[in-house]
Amino acid sequence: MIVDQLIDWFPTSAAWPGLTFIIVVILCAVPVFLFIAVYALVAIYGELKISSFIQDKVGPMGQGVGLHAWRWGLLQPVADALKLILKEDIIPSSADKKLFILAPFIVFIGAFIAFSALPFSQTIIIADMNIGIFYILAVSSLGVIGIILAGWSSNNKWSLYGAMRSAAQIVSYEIPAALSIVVVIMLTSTMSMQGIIQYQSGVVWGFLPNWLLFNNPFTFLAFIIFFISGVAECNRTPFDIPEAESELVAGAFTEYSGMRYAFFFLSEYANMFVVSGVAAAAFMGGWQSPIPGMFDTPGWGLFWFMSKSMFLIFMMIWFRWTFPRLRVDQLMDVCWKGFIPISLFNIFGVGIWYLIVG
Amino acid sequence: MGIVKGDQMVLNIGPQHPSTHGVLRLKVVTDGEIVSDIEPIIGYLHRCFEKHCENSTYEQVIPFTDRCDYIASMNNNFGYVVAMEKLMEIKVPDRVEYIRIIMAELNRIASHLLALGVYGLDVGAFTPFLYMFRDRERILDIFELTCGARLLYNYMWVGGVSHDLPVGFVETVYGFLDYFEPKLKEYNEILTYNKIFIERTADVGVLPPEVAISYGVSGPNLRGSGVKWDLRKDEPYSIYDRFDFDVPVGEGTVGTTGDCWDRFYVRMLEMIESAKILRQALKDLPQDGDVHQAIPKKIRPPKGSIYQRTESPRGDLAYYIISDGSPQPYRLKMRSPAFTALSVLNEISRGWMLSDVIAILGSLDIVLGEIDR
Amino acid sequence: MTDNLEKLIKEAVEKALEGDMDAINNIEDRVTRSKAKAALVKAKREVAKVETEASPDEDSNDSFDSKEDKTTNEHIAELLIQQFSDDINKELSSQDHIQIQSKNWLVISTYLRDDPACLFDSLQCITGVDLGEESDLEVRYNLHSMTHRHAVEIRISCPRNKAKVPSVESIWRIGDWFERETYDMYGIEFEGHRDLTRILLPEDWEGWPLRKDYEVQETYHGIVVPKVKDGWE
Amino acid sequence: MGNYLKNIWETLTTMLTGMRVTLQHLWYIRRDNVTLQYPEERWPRPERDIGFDHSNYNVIRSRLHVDIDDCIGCLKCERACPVDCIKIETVKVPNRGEDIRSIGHTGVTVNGTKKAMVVSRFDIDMTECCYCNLCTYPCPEECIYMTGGPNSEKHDIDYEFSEYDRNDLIYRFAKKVSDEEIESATSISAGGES
Repeated sequence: MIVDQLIDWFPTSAAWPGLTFIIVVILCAVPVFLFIAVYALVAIYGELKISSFIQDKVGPMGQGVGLHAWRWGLLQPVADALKLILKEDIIPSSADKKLFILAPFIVFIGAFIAFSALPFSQTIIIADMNIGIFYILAVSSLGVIGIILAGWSSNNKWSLYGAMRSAAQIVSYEIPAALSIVVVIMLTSTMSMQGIIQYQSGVVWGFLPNWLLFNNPFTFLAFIIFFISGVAECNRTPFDIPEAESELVAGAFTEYSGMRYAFFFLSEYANMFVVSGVAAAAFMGGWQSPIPGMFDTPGWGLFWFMSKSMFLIFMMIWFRWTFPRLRVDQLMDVCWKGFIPISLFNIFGVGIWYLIVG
Repeated sequence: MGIVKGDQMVLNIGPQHPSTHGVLRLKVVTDGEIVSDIEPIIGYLHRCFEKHCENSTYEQVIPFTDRCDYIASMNNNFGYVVAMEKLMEIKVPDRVEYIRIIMAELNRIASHLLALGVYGLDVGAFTPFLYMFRDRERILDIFELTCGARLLYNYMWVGGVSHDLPVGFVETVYGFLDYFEPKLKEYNEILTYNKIFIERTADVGVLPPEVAISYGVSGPNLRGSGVKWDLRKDEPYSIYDRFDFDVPVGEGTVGTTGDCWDRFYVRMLEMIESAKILRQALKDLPQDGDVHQAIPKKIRPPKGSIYQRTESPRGDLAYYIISDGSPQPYRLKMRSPAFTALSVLNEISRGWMLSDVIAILGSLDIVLGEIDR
Repeated sequence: MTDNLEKLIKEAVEKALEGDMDAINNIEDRVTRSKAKAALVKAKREVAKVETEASPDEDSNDSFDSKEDKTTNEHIAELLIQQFSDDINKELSSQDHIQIQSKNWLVISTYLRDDPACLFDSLQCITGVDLGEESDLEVRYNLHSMTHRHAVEIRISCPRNKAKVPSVESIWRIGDWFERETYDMYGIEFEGHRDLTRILLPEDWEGWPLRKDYEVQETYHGIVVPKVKDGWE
Repeated sequence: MGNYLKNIWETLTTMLTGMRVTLQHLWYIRRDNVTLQYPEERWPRPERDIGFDHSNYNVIRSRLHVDIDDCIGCLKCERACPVDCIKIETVKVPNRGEDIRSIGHTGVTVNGTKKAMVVSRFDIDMTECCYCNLCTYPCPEECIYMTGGPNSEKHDIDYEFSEYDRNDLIYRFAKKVSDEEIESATSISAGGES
């Protein structure tokens, strides 16, 4: 949407369409990057504080000279980021240098380009593709290549273990996630993100907003499966076996430090947002207001979308600080013996439901 | 460690690794994720405690015993002084005995809290770890109140204890027990009965009783295998025969008897039993009496030797003391329970996955200070 | 007055020796109380002295087979003498240990583990002892039976230069590590052990630290082993 | 199939129970909080009243301190130390219990013991001290003690002692005195008297 509008708006578009396109892409990419950076700081702060409160700690309580940040440690993530940037960049002597440098960027790109199809509000979406949700599913699995590269190029046994685990895990959990999205597509008959959200306007069961989550029991199940698979794709606890710190030290990222490690960190949080965003858009009505007919201007839309995503991110943080970690074969069991049969059954069920209820 | 085949890989877990509970190195031969052989390599913390003891007087040994099992220093002191008193035939006053029991059982709870919390950390649950440490902290406060030290107490002396109890001590411990007992439910809710935790630990690393006995495994690890054996009950030392408590054993509630979950849960139940002992001891604690009266002026045990076993939180802690009549021990050998527990690791974790090895190692609850001595 | 006090102290001490500590604690005057305590300690020491003199010395060879109610050690020793009379050193055994010779130790240990009267299924501890710079080394085994709940101590001595004892690793699995530890500290070789290497010390350590004639090396891997620290003479 | 569903049910219930516990802690943020904001809040020293005269008790194990004027150089603490972190050297004085002003030597302790030695060196290496408290018990003059506790009037409590140089943690309590100095000091005073 934004891309199209910008291209139309630029006066040069007729004369030099290629140049215009590049300018527009940069104009879109920079704000998205800034958004990710700021959001990551907020999410890290949230994670620190929420985990501390869950664990009866107090969390960060004031950083910086003279800037005690109202004694809530608001500048802690900034300090963390600064520390990571200023740290020495170490590349192991026996590492495959080119791939080692390349890996964090590939991981980040995978998370980054998925943002271009996320519908932040009625009007704010960088490109409303007609295959938007398919595009997100496709590009978000790009990250696994980066993780494998990281594990391989580090020339470290822990990294290799982490990378192999991660590859198996992400590839497996793609399937239940995609199958759950199939349920959505079946009901809405569109793959465009805005189309899916528009489908979810109105009221269902008399009082609930017509979100797909509440539409019928099968979609509810699909939402749960999609969200849990999403958690697994982000490598978050209880599915954090690729970087299981008590087993594999730091998994695929063992040898990384400084800015390169920060990129992995950033992409983890960006991935969390993508997963939450897609779940919010596909199942929780995206920018639709929870009270149908009220607060549905584009500004409120942005607010609703962000709060839904943030709620799901909070759920992920909550999971992380509650559960133990699964073992690698149990992880596969849950996916192949649990989620995939249920999501296949789900597709069948939704088909029947659609035929009967309509 | 045999020949490593082409598709196998040698992996060094440690000496610096988050979940080796100290400075332990495990040389693991793996086939993919499956572990085919483990060789624990120990000695990184070795400081020749026994040679130290030969060169120090009997009083000076007590601070060294603190540092062997630094998680349960009181119990280590206790074992040593029980052995020494038996060798010197000292009868200590009742009040001292009760104080010692209270301290030992408090430290048992503290030690189990650490073991269970760190076990949660090993299987990936961070929060129970901090909950348990929070409560362990209260026990350490009680110790600080009593003797001024939080971790390495040097509290029990041959024939007595170093400090008398402060005023209000009994109420403080009662207060702690009232606070602590409901917390056990919370631990169970967040960790013990969690399905993921059960999946990770049930049926994993099964230690059959006969293997455990042959390997000299003792304490909660042995009881986890279903053997009802507790030195406090079966060979009572000090005044443990005056208390009424149960010896919990593993029953294979969620898996096979002797699996990691059983070893974990036995510790959980033991904390309840320790609390029971504490309540009885606090009730019967003699109100006054000099805690120093039986301390001999000079510790010179008669010529002879003694082998005294006591039940530390990790199991069967024994001291073999040979005296030649001089103020320094001729030979002092410590039989550490964690040493025997670690030796069984290879036996029970072959064929499991890398993650399970961490879980099994955690369930054995080793302290490297005691293994390496 | 002083006579009175002395009498009081004497009475209190007598009572305390019988186990009634309150007799002393109830004395009101502080000085008298402390005097009484001192007298008590003295009295106790004398009692202990008498007892130690009466009780058999560690290496004494009398009182074997002489007492009515036997310790487990004596009972097991009798059993062993019936089976392996040549290997038991009757003179050196006493009521708290059995001294045996190293030659047939593997057979004896198998017997100890499997015989229904013994059933020592758990090896509690292996302690190496250096009996002095000129004398022998000794290995002491503390065995315990989970079935019969009795314990026994076996001692095997071996010459200092040629310290060799059969390994019991195949009988009790924990023997593996205990023997490695004893080897590590005393240099006693356990014959038949699968992997008799140092366990606590580094592989290239020189000497046997717990022997009485052990001397600390001057350097280790080129690092000078400090005897005195800086600024401390 | 029944087992399969039972498994799912157990997983859901137990996980929700766990989440309930953590949510409770998140909700009642300050209920069980034990963290101290260190530089502003200090660890509270346990209040200790043992109900009777406790001058022999050093319950707080902070830093070792020696009232060097009271030390008679009996070496009992040095012998008691299991890690040999105390080093004492003494020089005999000619006249027992006499002050030697020029080297700051006090002849009589607070308890009234006449000193036969000048303590020319009393070093405690706090980097090696294991805080076992064994040295404080045998002292006949009660001049070596852990700061704090009942001794807090004599010496400030100090938990956080830190130095830039490791050698600064070797506390040298006695003023260094050589034999000649003592000899000359005593001969002057002796000469003055005669």
